[in-house]
Amino acid sequence: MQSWIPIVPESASSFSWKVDALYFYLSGVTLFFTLLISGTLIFFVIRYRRRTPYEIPRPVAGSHKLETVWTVIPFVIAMTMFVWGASVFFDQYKPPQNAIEVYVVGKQWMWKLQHATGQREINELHVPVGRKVRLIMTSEDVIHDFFVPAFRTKADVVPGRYTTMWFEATKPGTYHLFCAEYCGMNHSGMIGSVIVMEPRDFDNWLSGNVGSMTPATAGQQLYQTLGCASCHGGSGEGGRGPALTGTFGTQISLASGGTVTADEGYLRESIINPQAKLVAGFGPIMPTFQGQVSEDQLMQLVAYIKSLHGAGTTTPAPTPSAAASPSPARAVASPAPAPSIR
Amino acid sequence: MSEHIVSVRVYITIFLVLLVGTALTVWAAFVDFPFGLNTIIAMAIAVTKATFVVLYFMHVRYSTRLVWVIVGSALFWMGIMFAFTFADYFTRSRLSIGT
Amino acid sequence: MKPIESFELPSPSKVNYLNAVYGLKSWLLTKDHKRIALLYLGSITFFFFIGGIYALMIRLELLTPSGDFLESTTYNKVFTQHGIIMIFFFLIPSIPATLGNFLIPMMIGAKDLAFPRINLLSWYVYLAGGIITIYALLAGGVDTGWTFYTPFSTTFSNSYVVATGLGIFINGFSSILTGLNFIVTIHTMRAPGMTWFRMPLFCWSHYATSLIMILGTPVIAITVLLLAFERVSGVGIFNPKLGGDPVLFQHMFWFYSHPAVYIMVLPGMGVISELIANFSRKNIFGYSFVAFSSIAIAVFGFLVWGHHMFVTPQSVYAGMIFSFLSFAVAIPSAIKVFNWTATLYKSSISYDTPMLYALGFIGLFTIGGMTGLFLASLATDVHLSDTYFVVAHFHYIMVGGALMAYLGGLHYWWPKMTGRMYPEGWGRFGALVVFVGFNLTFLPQFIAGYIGMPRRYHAYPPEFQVYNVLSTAGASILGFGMLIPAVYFVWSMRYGKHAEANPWHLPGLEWRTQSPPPTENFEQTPIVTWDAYEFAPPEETEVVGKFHGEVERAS
Amino acid sequence: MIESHAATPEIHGHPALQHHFENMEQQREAGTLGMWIFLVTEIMFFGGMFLAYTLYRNLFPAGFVLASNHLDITLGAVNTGVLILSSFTMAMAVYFTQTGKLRPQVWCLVLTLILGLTFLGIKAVEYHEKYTDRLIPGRIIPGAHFGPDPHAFHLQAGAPELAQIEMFYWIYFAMTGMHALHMVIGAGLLTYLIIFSLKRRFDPEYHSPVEVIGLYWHFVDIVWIFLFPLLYLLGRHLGGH
Ligand code: HEA
Ligand code: HEA
Ligand code: HEC
Ligand code: CUA
Ligand SMILES: [Cu+2]
Repeated sequence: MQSWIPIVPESASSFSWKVDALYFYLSGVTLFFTLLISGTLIFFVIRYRRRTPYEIPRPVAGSHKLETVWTVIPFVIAMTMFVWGASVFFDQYKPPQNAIEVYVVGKQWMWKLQHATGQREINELHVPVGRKVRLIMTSEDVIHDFFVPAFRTKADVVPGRYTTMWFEATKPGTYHLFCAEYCGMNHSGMIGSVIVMEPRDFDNWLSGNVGSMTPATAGQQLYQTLGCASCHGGSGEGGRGPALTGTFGTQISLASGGTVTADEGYLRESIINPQAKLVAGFGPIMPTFQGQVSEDQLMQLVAYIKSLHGAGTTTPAPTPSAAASPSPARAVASPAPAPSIR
Repeated sequence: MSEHIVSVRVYITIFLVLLVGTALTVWAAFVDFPFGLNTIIAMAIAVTKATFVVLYFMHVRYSTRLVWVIVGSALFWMGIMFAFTFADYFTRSRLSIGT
Repeated sequence: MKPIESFELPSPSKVNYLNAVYGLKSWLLTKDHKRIALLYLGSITFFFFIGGIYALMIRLELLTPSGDFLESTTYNKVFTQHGIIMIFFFLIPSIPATLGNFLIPMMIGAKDLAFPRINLLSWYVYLAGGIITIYALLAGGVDTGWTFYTPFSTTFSNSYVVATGLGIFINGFSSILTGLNFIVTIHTMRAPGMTWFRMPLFCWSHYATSLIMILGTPVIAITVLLLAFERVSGVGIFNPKLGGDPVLFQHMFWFYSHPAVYIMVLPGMGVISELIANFSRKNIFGYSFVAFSSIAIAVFGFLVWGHHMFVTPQSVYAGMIFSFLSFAVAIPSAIKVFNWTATLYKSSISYDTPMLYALGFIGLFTIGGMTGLFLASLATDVHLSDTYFVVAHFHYIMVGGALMAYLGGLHYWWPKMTGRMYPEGWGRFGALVVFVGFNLTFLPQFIAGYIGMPRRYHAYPPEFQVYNVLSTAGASILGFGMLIPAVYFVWSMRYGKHAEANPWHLPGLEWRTQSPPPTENFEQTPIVTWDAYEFAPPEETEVVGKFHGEVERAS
Repeated sequence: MIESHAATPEIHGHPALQHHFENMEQQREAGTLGMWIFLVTEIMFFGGMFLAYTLYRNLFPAGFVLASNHLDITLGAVNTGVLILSSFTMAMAVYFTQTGKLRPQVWCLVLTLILGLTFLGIKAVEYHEKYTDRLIPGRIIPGAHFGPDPHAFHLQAGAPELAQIEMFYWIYFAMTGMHALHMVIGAGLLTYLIIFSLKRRFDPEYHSPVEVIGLYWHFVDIVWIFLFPLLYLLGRHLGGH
């Protein structure tokens, strides 16, 4: 992509500069200590070279003062690295508000992506500049890893569970998408690109690519055909099973005591392995749907349940995922906080 | 270091204690203790039994400090393995959602 | 107190451990730790060259961006087998099983290790593990990466995972037996007067290494065993499709494999302590700090394994703990580096080959260790994990560090082991070539990794090519550099100059017996009255002009 | 060869003293220490399986309770008793060696061996039951893949707990299998002790092999002391059979 020889990767996300800053700090410290030590070594080696075959230098006793100095100083420096690294990481992992959601399924050896608005892509991901994008990812087979060097972020994509990551692209362009966890024969071919577009172009792209149903709608159909409605009500209002409307993002009290946050991972588990965390007040009657639904379909069910927000929930409304809105184009064009229309 | 010869009386006592412990743990398993105490009770009995075996049958009670350290460190390292692994499992997914 | 008096140079006897008994059987059934060390030396070198040939294949493939030299399946097998052979069959046993085996009894004044038969057994176990692994490689190879991540290794790979796992499982016992032997030997077999704080630091670092071998290796054993069973039976303890958790495998794997990296480097650190002190004729600065930092590394090394899992679904909080502790474990390493450097102050430094390797070690280990901090730091690891930055990090420590220490140690003790000198000029030349080749190979990989080149890639986007070309060029120089010592070591066994008992004029116990030593190491059990690295006190030297252990027999 | 024994004049001439040790005391100390360190590796080895057990018991409480209630508690308890008794006889064997009473010593060893074999026999009966109930996990045994009658667990066909039950039995077989393997090795070691005792190799001064193998045997006993409640007992109070 670049004609010159790159020594820093392209920088195209809201936190890539933060990672770079830390990286340069670390490089600086490394350079300093490497030079300090090799410089001292070279100096000593020359200065104190053996001059006569039988010379014996005077032995030294150690020095507790020096030992303390070179224990404490590196420790303090190391702690700056730790705190800095951890705080950037924490930012990077705290899930964002009002993000566009994209569902990602990795399989040997391709990436299948679906936007909340229904567009499907393979090995390509189109995203707008200046919007937070949250990926909800799982794998159909082995562990993969979604890695975009230009965004300085990666996360494993693990079968049997959801992992998430997010980023906010800052610069239009086409960037590498790599699979960074070894996954078998064609691991190095499991690559693609992330295409960052100006919001307007992105809207165009979205409207030019409708076609498939949104995951939530597809999930709704599944919900009916799989018979979830028989227990959870025709539109998730509840029945023999708990109401699903407005569940997403709330705290669920469990029969075993304790609570759990109803995130995507929990919803997924509730469908695949309902007995693992029983909702308080209900018996273990829900059958497992393991093996009956594919990862894609599970994501659709989850998307549907997420889209059910009830009127009377007490907790703040969960992520206003774009899926809830009828018109895909409108949903994206009207981001809730300060839209970045340039 | 001359070694200590444990008397037969001690061996027999320990043997009986172990048998009683086994009976006790079987009995306790069928009692429904409150607060999920069953697991703790079962483990407490097992640990007690194991301690008796280690101290008397295996003569640790009469052994050098080094043997104590070895036994202790084995348990300590197994503790590390458990503690850090569960530190992961029990704090998973706290951050996984924005509300 | 005149320590010199307690010592006399041995009579120059023609009988030594090499020629005391003859015949193949006398080698294959030997219980002499020195002969077992040589058996290990031979077999480990064999595995190193196999691993090295795989390395050259990797580098050749990566010369061009497209995957043209090897099939992707072949490439995957090549790097996997490179990793497995180098780690389990070369680096982990390298220094302990050869130099450690040879020297520990001698350094503490014992006649042998505590369990000579177990020592021999450990070599056979190693061999059995090696043969099974070689069988797996010949039968079709294994392609899981040396980390065997599930569920790829359990259900998806159709290569020889079970056989390889079995090989590693068996090999683990050899490691355990060696560690057990060292610990017991150091505890119970020290010569009169050889207190803990008079032991050479080489022994301390091997003691620490043995702790890790004892406490860690069983866990990898059970882990690969479960993995193999799972593959055979189809039950899912690690397989999410069947209810298991693949991340549990990673926890169990790294519980051993992180501490294992210290199995690889601690013995090297022990060698470096010897080299630095002895070739500068100075007692180690802060002896007790260097000694205890080995133990600290062994202990804290068990608390950081999760830093290999920052980008997995491991809990963010666990990630923070592991990150914090990873920084903490860097401190004892830092203490060592600083103390080695300080030792050279006002010393008398010779430029013999072992010293060149030692100086190389310190520089390269510093770079390797400091880049470990990039990876221990959460935010940067997210970007750098599974890229060539990691590859460069660990090669800097394992090749630039541990391997250099091993080579340095081999040169240093070569006269003692074989009774012959290696050619000094060639030695220095080889060290230089290796140093240059090494840096050219792996320095570019840091940048390649930072700009995003993922590891375990058989083909890559063209913008990474520059760095790969440099790296391949470096690897050829490195490969050539490795051949130099290989050739002259073999040559010297026959044609080398005969070595004196104490060619370097040093005070250590191993130099106070003939070269090569007699079967039971010493003619009589030594009584130790001096500290490690205690060159003759200056007043005395000025008068006598000689060192401990160098006093003429009759004096 | 260099004869080094001459260098240490106060050497005992005990025939069992190996050449590289100074005296019997040092040799015995090394042996005991070695065995203890070996036991440390054993603890870590079993520790890995205990870790997996604990994790999955937490993840799948329901299936684990069903599965564990299905184990035969009587056989388990009897086996615990057998093993404890064998530990006792082993301890007595060490005692008689230390005190030089060699006839009872051999008898104790023989008893220990018999008890160990009894344990293995009972275990085999249990394993066979599992085999007939098709509870052997996975497809290890051709023609008898895992597939128990769900009603035996009060479950419907295809109930999700079946997978968890399979997981339990996998861990059960891994742990008890490893334990049984250790018993078999222990039986081999006992046989060695018996043969050499009959040859009068051991005496109060040289009893280290008996002691060291005793340590091993007690350790195997301890593992079972934990396996029994963990596998057979936990969750009984929740009902079941
Ligand atoms: C001998 C081998 C060895 C050694 C000793 C080390 C030592 C260290 N390693 Fe390394 N590491 C590996 C071998 C090794 N490593 C391997 C093989 C892998 C990849 C495995 C795989 O996935 O295949 C790996 C991967 C790896 C990762 C995971 C990367 C990833 O996959 O995402 C991390 C993360 O924290 C890490 C960190 C460290 C740290 C902090 C040290 C520390 O111990 C280093 C301490 C040393 C120093 C810090 C230098 C000396 C100090 C100074 C000069 C003073 C200045 C110091 C300060 C200011 C603090 N290593
Ligand atoms: C002790 C450990 C050790 C050692 C010594 C080495 C040594 C080398 N390694 Fe190794 N390497 C690993 C451990 C080690 N490696 C591990 C654990 C991995 C990860 C595997 C995985 O991902 O699963 C890895 C991965 C790895 C990769 C990344 C592969 C990938 O991710 O796709 C690369 C790429 O350059 C590489 C290169 C080299 C090179 C050039 C050497 C050189 O230093 C080798 C030098 C030695 C020789 C060259 C041999 C001696 C000379 C000859 C045999 C002469 C040959 C004859 C002729 C030239 C005719 N290694
Ligand atoms: C036989 C009745 C039944 C059917 C059919 C059923 N469920 Fe349930 N479901 C329940 C019961 C009862 C619970 C509460 C107990 C529990 O957590 O298992 C529940 C819980 C849930 C929960 C957790 C809800 C919360 O508030 O925490 C989700 C999500 C869910 N079901 C989704 C589904 C989906 C999706 C389907 C169809 C594919 C489905 N269920 C089919 C009975 C049913
Ligand atoms: Cu998918 Cu690598
Ligand atoms: Cu590590």
